[in-house]
Amino acid sequence: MRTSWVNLLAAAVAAPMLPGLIAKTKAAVAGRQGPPVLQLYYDLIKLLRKGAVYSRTTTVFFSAGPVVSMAAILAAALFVPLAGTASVLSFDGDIILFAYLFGLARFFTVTAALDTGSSFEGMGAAREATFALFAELALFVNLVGLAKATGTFSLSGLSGRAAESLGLASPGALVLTCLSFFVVALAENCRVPVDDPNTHLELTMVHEVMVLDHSGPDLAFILYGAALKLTLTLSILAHLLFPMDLGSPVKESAFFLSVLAALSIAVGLVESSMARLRLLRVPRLLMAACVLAVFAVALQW
Amino acid sequence: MTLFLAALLCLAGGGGLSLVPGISRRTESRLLTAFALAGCGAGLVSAFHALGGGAVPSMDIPWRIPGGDVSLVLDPLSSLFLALHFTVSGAAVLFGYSYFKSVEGERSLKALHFFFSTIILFTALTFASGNGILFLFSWEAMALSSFFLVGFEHEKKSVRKASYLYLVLTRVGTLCLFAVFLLLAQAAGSLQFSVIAGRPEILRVGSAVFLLALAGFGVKAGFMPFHVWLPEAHPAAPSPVSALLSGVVIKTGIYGLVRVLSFFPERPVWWGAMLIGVGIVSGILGVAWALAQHDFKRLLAYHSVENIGIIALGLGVGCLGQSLGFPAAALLGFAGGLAHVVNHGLFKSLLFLGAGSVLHGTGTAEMDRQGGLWKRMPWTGFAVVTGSVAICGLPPLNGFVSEWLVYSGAFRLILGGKHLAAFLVPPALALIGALALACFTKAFGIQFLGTARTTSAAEARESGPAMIVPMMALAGVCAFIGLFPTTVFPALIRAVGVLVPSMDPAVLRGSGSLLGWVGVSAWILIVLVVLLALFRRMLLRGKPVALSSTWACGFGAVTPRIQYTSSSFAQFPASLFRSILKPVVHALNPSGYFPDRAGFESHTPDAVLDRFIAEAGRGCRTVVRRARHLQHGRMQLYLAYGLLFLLVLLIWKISL
Amino acid sequence: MSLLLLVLIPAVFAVAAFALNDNERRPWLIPTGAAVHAALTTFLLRFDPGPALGGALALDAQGRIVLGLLSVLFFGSSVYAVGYLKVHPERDNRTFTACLLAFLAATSLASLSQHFGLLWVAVEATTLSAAPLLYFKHNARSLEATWKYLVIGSVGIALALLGTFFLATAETAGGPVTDVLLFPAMLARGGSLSVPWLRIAVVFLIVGYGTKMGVAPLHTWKPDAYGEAPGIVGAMLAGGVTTVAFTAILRVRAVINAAGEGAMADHTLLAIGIFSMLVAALFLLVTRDFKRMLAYSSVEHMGILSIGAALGGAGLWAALFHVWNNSLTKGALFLSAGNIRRAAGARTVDEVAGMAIRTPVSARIFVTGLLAVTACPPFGPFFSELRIVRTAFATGHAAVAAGFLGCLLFAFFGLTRLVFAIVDGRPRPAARATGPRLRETAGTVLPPLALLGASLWLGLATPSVLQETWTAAVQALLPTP
Amino acid sequence: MVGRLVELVLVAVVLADLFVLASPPLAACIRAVALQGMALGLIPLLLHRDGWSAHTFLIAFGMIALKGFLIPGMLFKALREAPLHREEEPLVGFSLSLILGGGLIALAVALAGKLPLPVGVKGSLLVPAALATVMMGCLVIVTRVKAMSQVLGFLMLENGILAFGLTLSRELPVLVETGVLMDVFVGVFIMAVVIRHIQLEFGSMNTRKLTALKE
Repeated sequence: MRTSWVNLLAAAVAAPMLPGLIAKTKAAVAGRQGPPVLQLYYDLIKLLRKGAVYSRTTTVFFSAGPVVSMAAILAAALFVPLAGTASVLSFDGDIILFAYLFGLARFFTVTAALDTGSSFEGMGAAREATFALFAELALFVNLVGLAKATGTFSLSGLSGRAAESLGLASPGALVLTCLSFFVVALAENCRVPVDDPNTHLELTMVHEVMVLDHSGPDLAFILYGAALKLTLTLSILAHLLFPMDLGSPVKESAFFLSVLAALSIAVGLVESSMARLRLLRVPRLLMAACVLAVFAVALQW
Repeated sequence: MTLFLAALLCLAGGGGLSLVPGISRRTESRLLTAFALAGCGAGLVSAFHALGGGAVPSMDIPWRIPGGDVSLVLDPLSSLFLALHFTVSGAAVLFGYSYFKSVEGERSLKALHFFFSTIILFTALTFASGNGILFLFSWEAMALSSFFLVGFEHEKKSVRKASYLYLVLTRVGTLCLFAVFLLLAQAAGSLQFSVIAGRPEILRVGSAVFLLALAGFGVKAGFMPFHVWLPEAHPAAPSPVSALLSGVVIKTGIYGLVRVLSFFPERPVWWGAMLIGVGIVSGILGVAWALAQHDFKRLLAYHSVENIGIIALGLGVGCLGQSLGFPAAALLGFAGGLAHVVNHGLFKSLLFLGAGSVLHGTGTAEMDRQGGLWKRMPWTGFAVVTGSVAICGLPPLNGFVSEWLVYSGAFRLILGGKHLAAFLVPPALALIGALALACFTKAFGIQFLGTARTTSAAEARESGPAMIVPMMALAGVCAFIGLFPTTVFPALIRAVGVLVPSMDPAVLRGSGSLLGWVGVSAWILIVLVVLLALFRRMLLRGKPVALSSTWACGFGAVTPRIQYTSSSFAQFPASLFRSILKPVVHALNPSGYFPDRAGFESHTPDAVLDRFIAEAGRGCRTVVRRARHLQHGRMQLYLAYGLLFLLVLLIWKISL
Repeated sequence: MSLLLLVLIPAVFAVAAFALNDNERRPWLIPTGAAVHAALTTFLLRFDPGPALGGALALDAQGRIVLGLLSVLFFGSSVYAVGYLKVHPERDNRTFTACLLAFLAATSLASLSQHFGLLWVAVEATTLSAAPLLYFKHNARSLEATWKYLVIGSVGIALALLGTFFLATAETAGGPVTDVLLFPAMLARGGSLSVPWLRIAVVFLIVGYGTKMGVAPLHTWKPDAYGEAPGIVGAMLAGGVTTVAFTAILRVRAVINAAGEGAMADHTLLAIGIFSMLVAALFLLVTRDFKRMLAYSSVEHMGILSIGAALGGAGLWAALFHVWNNSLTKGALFLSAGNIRRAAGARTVDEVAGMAIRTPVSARIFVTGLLAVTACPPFGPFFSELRIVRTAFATGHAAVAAGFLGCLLFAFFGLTRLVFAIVDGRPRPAARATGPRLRETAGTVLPPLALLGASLWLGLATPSVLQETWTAAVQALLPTP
Repeated sequence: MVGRLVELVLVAVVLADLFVLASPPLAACIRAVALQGMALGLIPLLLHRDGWSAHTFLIAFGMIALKGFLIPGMLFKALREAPLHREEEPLVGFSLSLILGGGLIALAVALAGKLPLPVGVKGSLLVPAALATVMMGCLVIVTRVKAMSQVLGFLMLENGILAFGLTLSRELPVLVETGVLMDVFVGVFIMAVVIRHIQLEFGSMNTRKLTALKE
């Protein structure tokens, strides 16, 4: 229990490093030096110290968006196993809660975007909501398959045992599941090829355009929430890929961190190697993830 | 039981009062509200008593009709529905008290008052009846009351159409139910529920009964493809009536189905699978259509279809769990289905009351004509956002609790066995949830956030306290169930006990403690939100906070018309379901260098109604047109018919 | 002999009406005659008189059912008649009044007849006394309706006469007997009747009386007659004539049942019943005239009665129950439809709308009556039809039950389609301009209300006296060994 | 001998049927039907020659008076208003109806041969003639266009039925027989009145004009 809390705290502190790692990878591939890995920390500190600017159109929902979504992600963090130890909280059915907490975060992000009355932000909101349809679907098909393979449906049990039970029973299914989950993770975290966090054209943005009007601490909450979410999803993926029972906590932590770093680099590589998909192609990509997951379930039948 | 009878008496008294001529409209509505509230209060107490584990009260008065005793039974299942019913009715009555004041001019409200009382009365009687004939009797009386309520503003053609569609479809259902109960009566030898329940003989007619019940009750509940009346009737009805219809009346279909299921000591596996299939279709298509609507009440109506689908999923998981021998799955599935009945009843009536309040404040339910209402009507906005979060099944409100139960039941099934239907449930629920989220962020955001699109929205008035109090009460109950799910769990289990007579206490305890964790998580979430909000306030203290205009990429002349509308919001997600939804688009594309006018308009009619029912109607009309030539007015041929008939009979019966 | 008074009193009143030369006061003879008749009926139902005319007239259980019903229906309508004739002071009501009273005499005779020949005479007399009533409006349409009613009805009833003769032949074929065509004697004789003749007789009698009842395809006169008749005449035809004809068929059925050939009549009645319901359902979807609609609805209910009667004991009981329900609700519907039609000045859905605003009470009665007639609880028809379906299931006629329910559904479509189109909405400006604005009076509104109330009462608390009488009648018609 | 006489009378009855089938002038048809009625009135007297009772006389007299004089009188009165006294193109032509009539006679004879008739009437022409008259009456009603023809058809039908009833005349009470005759009389009386009104209202007796009431 205590290690769980320690791990959670560590993950919360380390979370902003992952986006930095991705950015560094991309810069390296592009032959640039890029911003430092800790850049997000600097940004966050700067933003938290600043005041804020609000649109006259906005209401309490505008400021509620970052608060509630960050709270939801923090609450979700309680259920995620980190570095081989069980999560802080765990019970049968927490996977549903986990997914729905992300849903809650999405609800408030979208309403905050609509609160500005800007058509760009409305557009982003509509896109976000649409992509979520397929991401959720793919996520749950994966969960069904994993639950069947591991015989449990708590997040800890599921990700803790997946690598062994599924990997032994049907390595193909494991590969498919992880692949599918990786695509879902990209979509949930608004990465290329679903969304490009670095774009500067409002028309093509998805997530970024929704938070255009946020500033100061609100923006800090959003950025931090996004980083934490990335960390959480990647750590679940890490647990799916490799069994984390290595005996000593130190070994486990080290291995876990290296897997997490490797995954971030992989994300960075994906981002550097391909462009954002056309908007209408994104649902197709996510449907493909669904199909992979269905295939994985079928392999276990 | 006495209290329940007192409740019925109060309601009947209120209804009877509206028949007395010469009472002024104001006095009448005051008295009616008082009577109905008293009735709902008394009924609520009696329902809670039975739910709380008290003895099951029942009453039997012989009636003059053979086979049709007046037999009332308040078992936990009935009480669960009754508790919901009286809660929602009480709220709707109170809301209606000031809502109907605005009905145009000096129009008499007698019919409204009368049928409002009777619908509450007969719905209660439907839930409480322990005899087939009494059930059909109160069922039909309830259906007729709701028909007259839906058609209250019958001067409007659309209202007439909607109420007629409702009448016809409900009749289809009732006739199926005739067959259901008579088949059961024939097999069991009685129409008394207590006699039918558990009889092994009824299995002989089981499949026919199940299919007929699914159709008959499905019409009322709104299973696809019997849902077509919902999106027509709900917008047509006055909002408190819609709240009652969607919150309670469609639940009578679920109640009936559950009641009929409970008669069978064992059920074939395919029943559960079929329920799951129905649930998936209703759930996904219901919400997909909802997404494409621009009328708030129509949107809510389609959401009822969706939620009924979720309830069916729960019941299907329960049935499947029981048939396949997974008691935990059965328990969770049934509990989830029934919990969702209650929860949907609460948040949907809350949303309809909210819609009524918006309609009352702005004069339209068209979402694209609203905007920025939060600033003018914060209480209504609060009600609608609470309902929206709840209906999307998001924590920490009640919708999540019931969906979680259904999910858990489905996962238990998946862990245990390999029935395909069970594997479909979680992904379907996830898709439904995500679509609902898209839909309600749209519904809430477009109406309440941003800036007003029309002057009516800009000048909207917040409703009075008599309308706000019931909404807040319902919102409170939604939050309560979400935050303290374990308090309702025992009642739920007692209701499930009607379906699953013997439950393993270990399974019970396990499920109860899991539900406890759901409640704890909700609290953690609340605490985190409060802490972060305080943190944010601390950060901003003493910092410069400026007001400015929304960023519009540097464009200065922003008008409210530029805002994203509900159609534009829904266009992208709905376009993915194009092939099913078949939206009708009227586009006037801009042309030339200096385009003059441009426009875009889309609406999504009900495909089932348009393509199947209307088509069938057309076919029917052709037959009818041919048939009319048979009654051609020439008497000689009429006589020839008769003589020919005589000849046929002679040949048939005498064979000369 | 007191039984004969039941026939003679209305006949005397009829003669008096014919003789009286006061167009304004004459209508009062109708309720007076009806009241005297009703009082006498009550008395006779209470203290059973012996048979009269050598057993040709007697008050058996079935007779009690019909007589009681006719009394209620006629008394209710007679009050309406006064109100109705008051709004048409320009028309000479001598024939109308006399014929209405003669009609009462004829139906009373029909309900008392124990002799098939006399029964035929009585039923034919009802046909004939109703014909001038149909022509009360004295226009081309009512003339056409009267003509069709008269000819089709007469041909039909002539076939019934032939059937009656066949019935007599069935008795005498084996050798000369006494008490020919006397109902109790025939029941007792049962097995010794000549079966081939009996079968032919049954076919002819069913077709003949079926024409009066208006089962399909012998119903063709019905929409015309009901459509053109004044509301009260419609009520009399739909509530009285059909009942009398139906009970005549029941007697025939009892005879053939006694001869051990009941199945043949049952099959015929079942086929006729289903066919009637089908045709009625179809034409309810066709018609656009709300008075013709009532006619088709009547055809449907005749089908229901036939099916009930064909299903044996419990079905017959339900059919007798339904006879009451049908007559009372139809009465209420015709009377209120008459009011609506008068106020609207038109009768098709294309011309009439918004009658809830113009004739609020009648419109409400009409709608409620519609609900009653389409078997919505808590009105009587709901319970009787439910019982018929239940019997169908119980006797293994699941297909019949399914067809029955299907027809009910389509009939419901048709009926509600028209009724709500007429009642709801806003009144048409054209109709408002041309139609005479006739106000609803107590005399034209209370009678249908009372009939509707009676139907409601039948549903909520069927009097045990009636239930016992139905049971007795079923016992008498279909004695269970 | 008596049997022969009855047979002759019955042949006249059937001939009257055929006459109505074949001839367009309405007045002649009325006369034919009147003769038919009178012929029928004679039958009871001839059949029950062994014991003429008051009953037999009453029936015979009633039928002859009614069918031979009263009813034709009323019909002629109704006919007086009409300018045209001929049947117009019927739905089935005159010659064809005559042929059909022949067929119906054959059918009636065949049917009567199959029926298990009471001993007394077996082999006599009474039943075939009655059946043939009934069927031809129906044929007239169904195929003719003029309202008057329909009344005549109805009368033929009635005559046929009464002819059959004569086989039973001893078993039926007087009351019933009088009632039957009364009903026939009143029925035709009302029909005659209605025909007159039709003539006045539509200017013709052609029932093709009576098709306003339909769906």
